[in-house]
Amino acid sequence: MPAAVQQSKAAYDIIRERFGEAVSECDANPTMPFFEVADTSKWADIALFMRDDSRLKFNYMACLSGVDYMEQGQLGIVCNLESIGGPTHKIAVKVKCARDGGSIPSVSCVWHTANWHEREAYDMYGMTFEGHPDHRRILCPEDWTGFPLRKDYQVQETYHGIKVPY
Amino acid sequence: MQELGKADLNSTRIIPQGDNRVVIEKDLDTEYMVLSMGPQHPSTHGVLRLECITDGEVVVEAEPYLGYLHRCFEKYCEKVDYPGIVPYTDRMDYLAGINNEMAFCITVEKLLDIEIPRRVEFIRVITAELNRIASHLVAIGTYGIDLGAFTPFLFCFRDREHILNLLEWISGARMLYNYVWIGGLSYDVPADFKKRVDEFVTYFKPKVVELYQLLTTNEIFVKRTKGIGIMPADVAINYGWSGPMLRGSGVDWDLRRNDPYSVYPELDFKVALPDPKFCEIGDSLARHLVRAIEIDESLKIIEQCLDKMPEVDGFDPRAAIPKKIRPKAGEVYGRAENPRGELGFYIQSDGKSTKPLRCKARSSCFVNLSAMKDLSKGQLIPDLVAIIGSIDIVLGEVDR
Amino acid sequence: MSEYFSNIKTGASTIATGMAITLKHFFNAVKRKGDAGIDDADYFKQVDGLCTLQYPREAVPTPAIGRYRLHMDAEDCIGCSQCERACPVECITIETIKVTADDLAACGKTSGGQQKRFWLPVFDIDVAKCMTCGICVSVCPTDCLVHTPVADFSEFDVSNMLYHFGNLTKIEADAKRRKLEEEKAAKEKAAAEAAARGEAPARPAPKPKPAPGPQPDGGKAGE
Amino acid sequence: MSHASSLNSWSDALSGFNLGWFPLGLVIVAAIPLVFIALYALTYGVYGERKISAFMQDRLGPMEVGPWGLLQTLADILKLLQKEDIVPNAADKFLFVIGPLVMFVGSFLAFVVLPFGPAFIGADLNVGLFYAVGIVALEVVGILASGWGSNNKWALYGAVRSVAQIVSYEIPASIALLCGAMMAGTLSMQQFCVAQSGPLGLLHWYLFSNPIAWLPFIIYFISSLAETNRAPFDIPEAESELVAGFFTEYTGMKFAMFFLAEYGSMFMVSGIISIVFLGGWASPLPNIGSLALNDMTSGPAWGAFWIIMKGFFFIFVQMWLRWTLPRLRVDQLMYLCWKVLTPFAFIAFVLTAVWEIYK
Repeated sequence: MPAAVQQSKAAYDIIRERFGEAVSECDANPTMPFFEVADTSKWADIALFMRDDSRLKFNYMACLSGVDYMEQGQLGIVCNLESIGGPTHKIAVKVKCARDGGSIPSVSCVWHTANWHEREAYDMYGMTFEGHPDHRRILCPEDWTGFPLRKDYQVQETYHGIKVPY
Repeated sequence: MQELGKADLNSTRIIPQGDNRVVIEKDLDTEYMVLSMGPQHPSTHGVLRLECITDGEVVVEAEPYLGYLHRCFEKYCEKVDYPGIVPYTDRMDYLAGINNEMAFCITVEKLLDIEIPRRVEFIRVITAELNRIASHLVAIGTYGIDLGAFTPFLFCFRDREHILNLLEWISGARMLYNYVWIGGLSYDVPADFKKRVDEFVTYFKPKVVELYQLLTTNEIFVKRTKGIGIMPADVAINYGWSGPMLRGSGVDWDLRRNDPYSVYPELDFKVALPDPKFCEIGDSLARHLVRAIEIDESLKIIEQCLDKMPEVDGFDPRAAIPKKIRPKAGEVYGRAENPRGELGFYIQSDGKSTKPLRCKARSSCFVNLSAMKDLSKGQLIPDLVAIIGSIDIVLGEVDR
Repeated sequence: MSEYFSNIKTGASTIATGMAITLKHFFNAVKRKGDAGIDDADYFKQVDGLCTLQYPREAVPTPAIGRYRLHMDAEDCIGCSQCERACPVECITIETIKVTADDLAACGKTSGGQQKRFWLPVFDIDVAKCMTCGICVSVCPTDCLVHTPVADFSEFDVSNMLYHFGNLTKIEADAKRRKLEEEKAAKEKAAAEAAARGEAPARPAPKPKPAPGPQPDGGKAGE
Repeated sequence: MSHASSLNSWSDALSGFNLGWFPLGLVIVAAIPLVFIALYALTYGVYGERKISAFMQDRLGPMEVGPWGLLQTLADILKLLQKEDIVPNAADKFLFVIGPLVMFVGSFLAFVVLPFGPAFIGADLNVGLFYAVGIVALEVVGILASGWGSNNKWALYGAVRSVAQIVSYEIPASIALLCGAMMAGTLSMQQFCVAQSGPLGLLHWYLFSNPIAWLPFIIYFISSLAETNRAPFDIPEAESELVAGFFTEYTGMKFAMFFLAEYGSMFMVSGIISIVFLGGWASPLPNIGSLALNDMTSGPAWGAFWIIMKGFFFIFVQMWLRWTLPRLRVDQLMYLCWKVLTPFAFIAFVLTAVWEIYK
């Protein structure tokens, strides 16, 4: 197991110790070690713990990507976290919710980066982020119908009288 | 500046004077003015729209609106195979195409787990650093324009032209290169490449000095940027800032050193940090200075790479490219240090298809711009322009 | 107070430095860089002076490697359609007709000596859509598709940007198609007969045919 | 002074020429500088700015129309004439139309008192300098009218900035000019030139003959940049902040009027500064013994030549500054005016007074 993955595993163990069953097993693959948040409602707490715990200090959210797991009927986000000026570990966190009307707690108060990324994820996939301070679409127009990055997305025929599909 | 946010119509102020004399002041009836800055405004660097609520010349709040240049990059990625995505990455941050390609390619290479020839790595680094210089020249030049100095801009573009000519000579295209391929390069470099790049470095060094004298040290320029838009280091990290923006806040963080890729660990360069003698840490001038220092550092890197680059007879840069790029199932987050910060790609592969299941681009400008709302509070309109310029956004990357 | 005066002093001195630089450039304007391309040895020799050119009368030459207008050499195309599949923007449209056995000689060989097996009634490249990524060139097995260093090919009418490289006219294409169908029908008939007789299918005898005259249509690119 | 009046005899005679009741001569005298300035502003001002900026930026500049692009401005004017003259629906039509006119007229009114040589002067007012300084204020009205009348937020910002700027910079500018007036002991523009002309050429000019004159000279030069909205004080039209400032909404010929007015006032302030401190139409060449260079290069034609050359020189410096420097911020502009230029202008004023009394 490469050193980087071992570090991620160690960080995961700390989280596991604190939150127990709320987080799933760690997937210690060499390209992107990650764990899943089993209890979605605990995500904001886990995020805060990950940022503030002196052993973890995941103060930098590199990326937050929305993902559509169509087969499982779920939407999710993948957060890539690391620490600037702290330990050199990295870890990814996955949070999933139901495909229709699912919601994920917002972590934009923990990392400001998440603010726009969550808006983008909502814009593209349609999951809601509870407690998001500014829950709007960001890249698509406000009155766009549908969520473009869903696998079963059908583009609308016209938008304000403009033909959409090129 | 904070009271401005609270001031409303017919606000009264009670000012105690002396022991018991109280003066009640009534403000003139004022209203906030909503000023829509952009999407077509000279200093929003493209099609960004800032909805500014202004109190006279003071911006109470500026809310950015994006998406005017949204080109569905991520949706396209799910429709095109891996080599086909590379030209699309060029079009994200169109000022630093090779850096984008490199970020994408090293991400896919991580997933494929393949070995890259050493010469390829050196060529990649040289071209990427050339492109970084070109990109910073645009950043510095347009920053000059934002502050009203037009001449440095054209000097920057004159020198950028040489870099573009060099890169066209290497890759066949001037801006949208598609030069770095997954596992290799599209072409080997021309025969007297080393000599020509060396000539460029010799040519360029005095020009940089001239640029510093003309713009960076100019007292008006310093006065316009010093102390404007200060971002403390911890807030910058929390906002996810990266690249020159984060280093401008005094954080010693450079992916080329902290998360090394390619041959950067072998190279000797220093992470550009602003000097508190000349600027306040975290202000617009600090960010500008970081870019200026990075040009020097890039030149240093290029010189070292030219020395170390191995000469291989009959070198085929496409030799290591897999016949069919079909990564095994898995996920990866890879990134590289772009001129504007960390450009990351999150790629999900199902192991069956030659197209990614999900490809998310974490663009540096998008993240850097998200702090705009906080940075703009209580600034004057000219300072707002100075701040936008110092963020150095490329809307192609913000909207993707 | 000393700061006040030092501010004025630095202001004046830095402004003077800047003005000296611009004045130097002003007087250097008698020199011109010229239109040396990057291939020329003295490309970086002229350091000062005017650097712009009067396009289109003067232009910096594009290097030979330059990836601009797509050109297809129909003589060499074997109709494999790999470029069509590889193109990320779908700017290439290809239609092929299989060459009947008797036409193989008429269809000819590529310059590499490979037998061509497809007529190309349609080989259209929409260079207005093309993003010059060069992926099609890299997959082409016979190197018949190339990016030429012709950078300026603007048109007043966007439909002129659709370049036709097919080597058959419409009438010829129809003839070839009919011929192929006839051959196929004959084959099927023979196969059916053979199946009825329980024998192996015999190859249909080549039919006599007038000399074909497919004049390769170079399309617009040659103009 | 009889000497001066004889110099003016040519224009006096011309202005006395009446066609019936119509003062034709007077109109011609007034028109000469205007025609010159209009021609200059049309062709050489805009063209010169473009060429000078191009050369400073390693570019070629306009090259297409005519040899070396000499007719480029003409082509631009023709293009602007053909443009649709748009008045926005929501604009205050009267103010919108009157704005550029006021500005245009205001910038050219001051030419009345500019002496183009010993013989050419529109009106040799005894309060010429005072008039020239005062008439500049008319431009403010034009800018405010156009900015407010456009009903555009950027235009409004530009107009408000411009008014604040021009009104503030009047003060150091006027005080600096007053120093010149004290040296000459007159307000008449013609007398300024007369007082500074002499056999020693440029040694008679106040800038060189008076040890204090350089201070008001610099102060007036900086203030004049601000008064004509030139860089680094071009904040009313700061294109990177306010799109185009007070003329954001203008098209066609109205837009061109702003440009002509700007080049007109550039020449005007250059004229004023060369008259007050550099001797106006006085020749810079001295008489050296028997070689009477000064006498050879004086006279009506030479006078016009010298003042136009001096004007061009200052216009060149203005352009040179513009293409070198970044733009100041509004508050820095005011700082420079009230905390640097105005105190120094007062110091210069006092020093000049002391010098004039005790020299």
